[in-house]
Amino acid sequence: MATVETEDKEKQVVELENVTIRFAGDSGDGMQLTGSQFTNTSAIFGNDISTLPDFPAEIRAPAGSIPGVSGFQINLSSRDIRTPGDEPNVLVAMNPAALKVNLPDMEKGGIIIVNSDSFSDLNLKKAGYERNPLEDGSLAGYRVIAIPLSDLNANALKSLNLAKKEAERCKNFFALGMMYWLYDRPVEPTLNWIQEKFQKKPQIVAANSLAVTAGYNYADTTELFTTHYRVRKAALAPGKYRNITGNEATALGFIAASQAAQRPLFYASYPITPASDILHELSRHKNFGVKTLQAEDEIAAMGAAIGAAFAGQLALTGTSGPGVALKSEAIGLAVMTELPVVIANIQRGGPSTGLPTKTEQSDLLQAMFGRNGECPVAIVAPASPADCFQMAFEAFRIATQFMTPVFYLSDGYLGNGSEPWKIPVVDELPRIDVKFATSPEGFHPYLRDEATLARPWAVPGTPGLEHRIGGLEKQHITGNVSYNPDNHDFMVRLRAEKIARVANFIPEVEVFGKPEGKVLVVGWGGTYGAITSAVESLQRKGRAVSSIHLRYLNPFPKNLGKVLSRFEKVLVPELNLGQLRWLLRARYLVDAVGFNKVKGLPFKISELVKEIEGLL
Amino acid sequence: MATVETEDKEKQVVELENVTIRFAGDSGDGMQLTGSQFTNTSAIFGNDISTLPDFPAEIRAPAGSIPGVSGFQINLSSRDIRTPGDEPNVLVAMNPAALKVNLPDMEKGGIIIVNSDSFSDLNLKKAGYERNPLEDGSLAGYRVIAIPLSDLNANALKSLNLAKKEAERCKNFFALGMMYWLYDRPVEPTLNWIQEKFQKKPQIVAANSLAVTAGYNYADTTELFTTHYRVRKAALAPGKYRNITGNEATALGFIAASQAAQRPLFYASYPITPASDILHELSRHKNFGVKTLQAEDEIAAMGAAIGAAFAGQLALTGTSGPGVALKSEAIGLAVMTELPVVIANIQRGGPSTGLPTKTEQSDLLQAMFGRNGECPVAIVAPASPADCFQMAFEAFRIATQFMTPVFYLSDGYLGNGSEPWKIPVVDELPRIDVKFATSPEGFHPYLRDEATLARPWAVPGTPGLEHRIGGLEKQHITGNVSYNPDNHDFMVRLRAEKIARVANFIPEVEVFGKPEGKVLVVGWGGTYGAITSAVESLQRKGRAVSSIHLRYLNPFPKNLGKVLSRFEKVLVPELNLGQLRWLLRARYLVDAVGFNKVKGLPFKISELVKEIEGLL
Amino acid sequence: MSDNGDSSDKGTAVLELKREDFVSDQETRWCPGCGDYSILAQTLKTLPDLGIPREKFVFVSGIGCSSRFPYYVNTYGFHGIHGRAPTIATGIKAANPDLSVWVVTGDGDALSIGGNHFMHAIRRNIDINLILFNNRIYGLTKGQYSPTSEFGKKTKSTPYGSIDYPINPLCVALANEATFVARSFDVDVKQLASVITQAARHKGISFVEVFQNCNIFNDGAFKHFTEREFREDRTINLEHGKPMIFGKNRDKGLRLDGAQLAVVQLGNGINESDLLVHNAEAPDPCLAFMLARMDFPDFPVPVGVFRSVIKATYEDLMEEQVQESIRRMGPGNLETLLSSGDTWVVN
Amino acid sequence: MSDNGDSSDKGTAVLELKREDFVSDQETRWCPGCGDYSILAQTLKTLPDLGIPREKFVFVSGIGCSSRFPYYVNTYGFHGIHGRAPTIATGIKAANPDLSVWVVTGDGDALSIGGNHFMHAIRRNIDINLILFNNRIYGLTKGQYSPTSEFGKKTKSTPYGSIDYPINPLCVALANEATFVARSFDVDVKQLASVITQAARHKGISFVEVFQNCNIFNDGAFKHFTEREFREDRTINLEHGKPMIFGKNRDKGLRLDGAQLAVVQLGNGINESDLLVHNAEAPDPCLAFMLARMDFPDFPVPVGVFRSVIKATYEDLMEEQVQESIRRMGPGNLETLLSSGDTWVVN
Ligand SMILES: Cc1ncc(C[n+]2csc(CCOP(=O)(O)OP(=O)(O)O)c2C)c(N)n1
Ligand SMILES: Cc1ncc(C[n+]2csc(CCOP(=O)(O)OP(=O)(O)O)c2C)c(N)n1
Ligand code: SF4
Ligand code: SF4
Ligand SMILES: [Mg+2]
Ligand SMILES: [Mg+2]
Repeated sequence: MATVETEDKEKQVVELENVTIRFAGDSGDGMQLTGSQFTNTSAIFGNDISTLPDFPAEIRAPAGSIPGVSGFQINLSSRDIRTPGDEPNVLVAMNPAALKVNLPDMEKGGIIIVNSDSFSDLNLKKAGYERNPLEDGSLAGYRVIAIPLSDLNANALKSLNLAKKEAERCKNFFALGMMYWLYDRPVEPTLNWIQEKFQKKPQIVAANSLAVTAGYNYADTTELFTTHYRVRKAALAPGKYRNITGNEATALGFIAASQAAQRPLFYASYPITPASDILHELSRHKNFGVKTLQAEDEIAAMGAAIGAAFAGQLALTGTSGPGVALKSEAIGLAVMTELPVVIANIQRGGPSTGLPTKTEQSDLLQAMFGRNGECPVAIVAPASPADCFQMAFEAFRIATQFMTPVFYLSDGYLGNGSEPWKIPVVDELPRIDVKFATSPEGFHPYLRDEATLARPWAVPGTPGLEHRIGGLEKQHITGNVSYNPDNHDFMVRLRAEKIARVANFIPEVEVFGKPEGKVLVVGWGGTYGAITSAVESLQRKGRAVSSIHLRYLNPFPKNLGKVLSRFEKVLVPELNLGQLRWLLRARYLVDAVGFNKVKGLPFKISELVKEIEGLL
Repeated sequence: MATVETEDKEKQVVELENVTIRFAGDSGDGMQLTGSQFTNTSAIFGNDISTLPDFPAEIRAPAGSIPGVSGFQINLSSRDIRTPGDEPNVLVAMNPAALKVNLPDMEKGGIIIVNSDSFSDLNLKKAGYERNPLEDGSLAGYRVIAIPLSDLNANALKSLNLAKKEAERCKNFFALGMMYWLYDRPVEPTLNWIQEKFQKKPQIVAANSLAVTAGYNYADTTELFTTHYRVRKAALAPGKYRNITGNEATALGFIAASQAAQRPLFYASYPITPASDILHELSRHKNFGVKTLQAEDEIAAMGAAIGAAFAGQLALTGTSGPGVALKSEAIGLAVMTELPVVIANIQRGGPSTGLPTKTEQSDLLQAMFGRNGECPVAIVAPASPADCFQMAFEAFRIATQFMTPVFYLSDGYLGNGSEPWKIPVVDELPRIDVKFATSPEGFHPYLRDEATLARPWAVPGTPGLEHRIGGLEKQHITGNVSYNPDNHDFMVRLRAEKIARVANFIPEVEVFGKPEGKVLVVGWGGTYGAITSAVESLQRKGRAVSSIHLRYLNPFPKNLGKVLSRFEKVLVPELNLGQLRWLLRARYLVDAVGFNKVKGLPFKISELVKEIEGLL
Repeated sequence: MSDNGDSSDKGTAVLELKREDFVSDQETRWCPGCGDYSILAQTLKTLPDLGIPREKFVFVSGIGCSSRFPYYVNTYGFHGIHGRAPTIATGIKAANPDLSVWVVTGDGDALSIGGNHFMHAIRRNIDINLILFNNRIYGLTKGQYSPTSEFGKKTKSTPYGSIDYPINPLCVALANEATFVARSFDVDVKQLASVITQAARHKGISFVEVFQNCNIFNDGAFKHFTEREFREDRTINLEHGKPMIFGKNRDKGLRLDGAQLAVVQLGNGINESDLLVHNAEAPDPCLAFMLARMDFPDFPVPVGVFRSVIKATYEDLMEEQVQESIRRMGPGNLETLLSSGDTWVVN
Repeated sequence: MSDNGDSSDKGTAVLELKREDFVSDQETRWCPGCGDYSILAQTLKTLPDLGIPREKFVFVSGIGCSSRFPYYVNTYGFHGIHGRAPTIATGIKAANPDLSVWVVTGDGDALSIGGNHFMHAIRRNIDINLILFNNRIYGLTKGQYSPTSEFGKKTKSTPYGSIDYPINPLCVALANEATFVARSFDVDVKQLASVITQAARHKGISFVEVFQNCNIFNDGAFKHFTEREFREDRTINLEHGKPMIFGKNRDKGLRLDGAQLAVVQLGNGINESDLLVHNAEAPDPCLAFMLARMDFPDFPVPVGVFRSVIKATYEDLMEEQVQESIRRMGPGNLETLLSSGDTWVVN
């Protein structure tokens, strides 16, 4: 952390290249809100940012308890960053449980700001503290700033004479205000947001606004803070930006695809963490012709998507791993009927119900093989929250161009995490040209396009194209049911070949770093940021390591084999036990080694650096 | 075919080493019955046999039509054989459609016996014949014996003055009788069978018996047959034998396991071709304490099996590929709760509904990876109809020893095919010792056995062991819900390790032939017979080829890697696009090549020989 | 943005449609004598008269003998997977409300594996015509008992008799407030054709149970009341606005005793005016529920239209929300959407 | 060969059981104020008095806030997967009829993804106590509408209001001839405890719907009839053999007008004898069906035991077939079985 000392009227300002802050408190303390406010303000201010919310387990836990702790981590920087940061430099802990849970992740010597009012015996007990950590010296290794947040906040709001409980609810805004001063950010964006959000509740607007400013002023005046910090704007590529989560970007990507294809989007889904937000988001945009159907279960959602695809819409279903398992029989039907359906899997910790609110990459092989029979589908996976937009768009581009189901593999980390997104210029978006069959002349439901092997999309309502499809094996061209042995063999290979040909219509993979060397790190999905940062830092040190990141998992980019062959060692870091590694080994007979972490958490840059160095 | 001429009173007898006969006719003609009668008689007579029924597509087709043709092929031999035979030497065709469908498979110069009465213009048209093949010389290449079967049969039954339709129904028995004479077999076994089967219908007993003997005598006296054939007893290992289909052997294997474990068998299933017969068979043996539950769907069947396993029974569910797809979420629950459940998948042609009545091996990767998360299960697969007994038994031995779900992968060919089975001596069957936890002393639901890593089986009703399990990640030892990152990583690896350790308790794979050489042929499942026969014939010619057959697919036998490494080339013939090959390549980085046939039909020995020779 | 398109203009001239136009080139593959043939025949007879161009029909099915149906109708068709036809049909209808969507299903397909979708399609009141071929057996898988098989039924899977109590599909439909509920049987072709026509004309979910003989695996399952000689005495055809009379001599009727139905003999004191008059349009489904539970021998087996009421349909409500959003916010503008929320510019 | 085993002898001495014996060591993780707490409390209060040793209880659940229930009861428990609890419970009960098997489920768990299993568990009349925590919302997934949410409900997934018509779980249960059907709500603890006890004592499927307040995502969903001040006026507690009276002053009642229920004011000419007398044991479920459809404001919301009839249970019938086979053929002999059919010997 390059720090530059400068002079300020009475308090000094320290310049930081980047800082990682974690807000932590009780589920009820509004930490997600506080975090995203700080994020937005920093984004608007011009920092590069990356965030990692950490929700408690699905069930609400009792106030003050360990399982009830909710966290939100932000990494802000004046250069471009790709991860929420390995270790928080600053922790804002609203209660003992929050301190207990998050302390182990802290940078040694980091700043810890706690609400001392919450360190009551009861809360300490709930958090499993025998003695008060603020007093027993156990925090000696950190710069602890204990503040009676509740009281200060209550006093600040006296004038409004709210009920105690009401006032208490604002204390997160007080903390936010303090942090704004500490990191030298404007309070206005948040004040505006409060204004808008609570329009109809002037009481609340007043209270929250007051809390923010009070917190800011308190920090400014109190002796507790001797310095504040400044993180300059980052040199991002020119353009219009917004902060966006992966799930938002995913929803927008699908809507953009629908606009580009000029076909309405049809989303059938059954709620499930962490995919539900996509349903919530899409259901708000019906004026784009989007239809959303909350189905009775995942099978029904898949069935409805198949029906909508048959009827000519951009059919989409979204879920997480357990839901995919349920859909798998119906996905087979979509493969046999060769209909364009996108299946979005926002992966979470498995197996079974597993760790529903944690992230994982363990559904890749399920997407590849999780159906009866030889049942190939295309698979794409975004690399970062913002990248979700493009890959969601790609999913439909491929689905419609090849008349095939396509898996879109995101995960909880990507879906809930956020980063600045350079808003694309609409006119520059690729077109998706969907052509429906219209003329009965020589029409056959299973006649194929020579390049893509796609069959025609002939939708009900079109005169003269009446035909019947289904799950039984199809006769080549006519699409009639066929039990002919040779036809079956032919069709099985043809369906495989069709997916293989997708490789002719996707970009080759680009090597980050030299095109050959000692170690090639191969990643996919949400690990992009950590891997690239780790590799970059080693490259800076002149080490012979490069990396590639696969956003197309099936089929693989055409040049993948060649790229792999140019390195002595291939390392595949994954948040699973080695699923991509398995595919690479089988396909290319390359002795890829894995670095596998299955903790429901993303990789840290440091652990990757260490692992890679081990191979160099 | 070594043929020896000998003298007979008026007709000559030709000795054959083996012969392949196919009975073919309309669904209504009782060909399956005729075939199995001929099979039984030959088996009892002492031949080695192997059969291949070929049902029409699930839906009944109109009489006389091509889709309505039903076939049954028998290979009988005086030496030990392993397949139903590549090409029929003899075809019995009850109508034109049967001739049309089966002619292409016939050995050139083979014998074709047809019921000339059925070659009416209408039937010829239904079969798509412009001209009568019996007259247009198109059968010149074969020895055609056209017999007015219907008339002859009707005359023979005159005395009983039955309705014409009634009499006509017996004509398959007339044909059977003829074949008995032609292949020098006794009619008694069939007469006895008729006696038993139709006890309550003396009319039918008389008619069918009369038809059989009449057919026999007709063949004996008519000039049409100048020679008859004899296939001597085969030199099978000493013991008591019966003819058995794979599905029967499967059901018996599960019952035997239940007896060996002294735990009742609980079978929950939803009917599906070709697995339904297992439900039918098991439901007849309730006096073994077997409970069978026809569930509302496959998910319910899996759920009920999980419940029964929790309650301490040998829990089994059976289905085919599409049903496995539906069960996959629940299978994940069984993995997380570590309960012993056997999932029998009698594979059929996929993807989707595919070819429901045809055989295929395309659900191996589904069994391996068809679930969300890292979700390992053990997988076994029988190699022949009779082997189904042992592998079904093994499935439960592993499931209970390791407290894990186990996939049992059979297929339509194994399930419906039959061969002589050396009935095991009950006392020589391995024991399966199931120990329930009983003492609260130091009991923990997820405490593990050191060797197998199995957790205790603590069944409801046991005082003091009350505990709760479920699909959320479990804390090591206590089994409580745990969201701890390190615990999750630990448990994911532990579940994988548990399955890996199964390898310590299964036999190593045996090489058929020399332990090293040029080509190693690797097979699994129902292809055993064809592969072994092909390899054997090449070995006889002194070629450097050996083979192994995997009955344990996950984990692989410990010595597999070493065995593979001792051959220059590895060929993996499969009735899919290369699923086992994929696993071998990924695991051992061996450049295995595939020979893949996806026609809903088993391999022919000849096509394998040709393929292997190509590599030698 | 719905798919209505302009197909209707260039659509097959409706008036000219004949039965033949709806016969596909696929040969029917049911067993000779199967009741399915009759249901197919009556459907083919009905379709031309509905005033709907052929290309707007979609027949969706699950798996089963009955589910082979779409192959034999020369319209758009979808032979789905077991039990899921209602979900596929829901997707089709919701995507394009302009289509006439039919589901053909069996007692196993609809009530065993498909029971949940059956229930939800009904409660959503989506405008689909759902025809259940009830042969009280699994035909395609060669004869296991089904959810509508009588208790104690001996089949391949239940050699000692089934031990689950049968489901009454009409009751389940009514419990889910189905807006159109009817019943017929394969051999009464006139009544069958009329029921199918009424189902087709009803806007909203139309559920029709058709008793269908499987002469291979469950022959004669219904003959005790379907056979000519006693059909009139053992069945009652419910007709809206008509008193509930039945019997060869139209001399028996149904009356309400308290909350119970009773069969009464007309004459000596009891006349038509004492009988219940069938009101298919009653908002309250309770009486229909009572009628649906009647069974031989205590009661005549009821057929005809039990219920026919109007309620906003799922696909219309969905379409309305889309149109309403467009009215209120204007047609979606992608540029605006992408740059909504706090944005900033980097130069 | 059933699992009854001999556990009962060495079983926990039944009589000594106290509430504490059923409290598990897991801390409850529902939101403060959640209605689930009350249902848990009443259940824990009930269990000790059932005369069943603790180790014979099994609580099975699906997924949802409600489905966390088993962790908080110190018996055997199975936290299953979403919607499938009835299938797991069916396996447990069929395998070992000696156990007391309970299913705890939510409105989404039981009626959305689990609707089919719900229906089939009921129609099989397997002896399971199925308690549905109906909060008319998806709690665990943070607030989407459920199958019991009122039409037009605005939720995260339906910002413009839901467009599917709600399911009435009681009607679905009755349509499937449930042998025990009851309803209660979280805040009426006495009535709740009594209903749970009766459900537990009933042999056969016992279905209990409990209105449960989700104070986070659907607060006050039931307060218009559950709140003290007008509870008596807006609900009616069905008691077997008692006339259907309700109201603070016990001055209102239910009467049958034709096939319709009507609320009448007692007094001036109308007295108790004119009112319906509740018969929970009526073989015919039609009246129960009518009662189940009553809703505020036209009618009081009915609670209590709607139906309680006796019918052979699935697990007993299954066990009987096993015993009967043993009686008829003798206990299975493996040797005989393996060598059945035509055999031959090779020496
Ligand atoms: C997922 C799945 N499970 C099981 C089957 C096997 N199967 C096909 S049709 C059928 C039931 C047929 O009965 P029904 O629905 O009554 O139709 P019917 O044949 O009697 O007309 C079954 C169990 C299947 N095709 N798919
Ligand atoms: C297969 C599957 N689909 C979806 C989910 C997500 N999910 C968990 S609980 C739930 C619904 C909960 O609602 P309800 O059953 O009413 O229980 P409540 O939380 O309201 O008590 C959903 C959709 C899941 N866990 N598994
Ligand atoms: S099996 Fe039965 S239902 Fe199926 S086609 Fe034949 S007769 Fe019809
Ligand atoms: S979300 Fe609702 S149902 Fe779930 S625990 Fe909280 S209050 Fe109860
Ligand atoms: Mg049926
Ligand atoms: Mg709920």
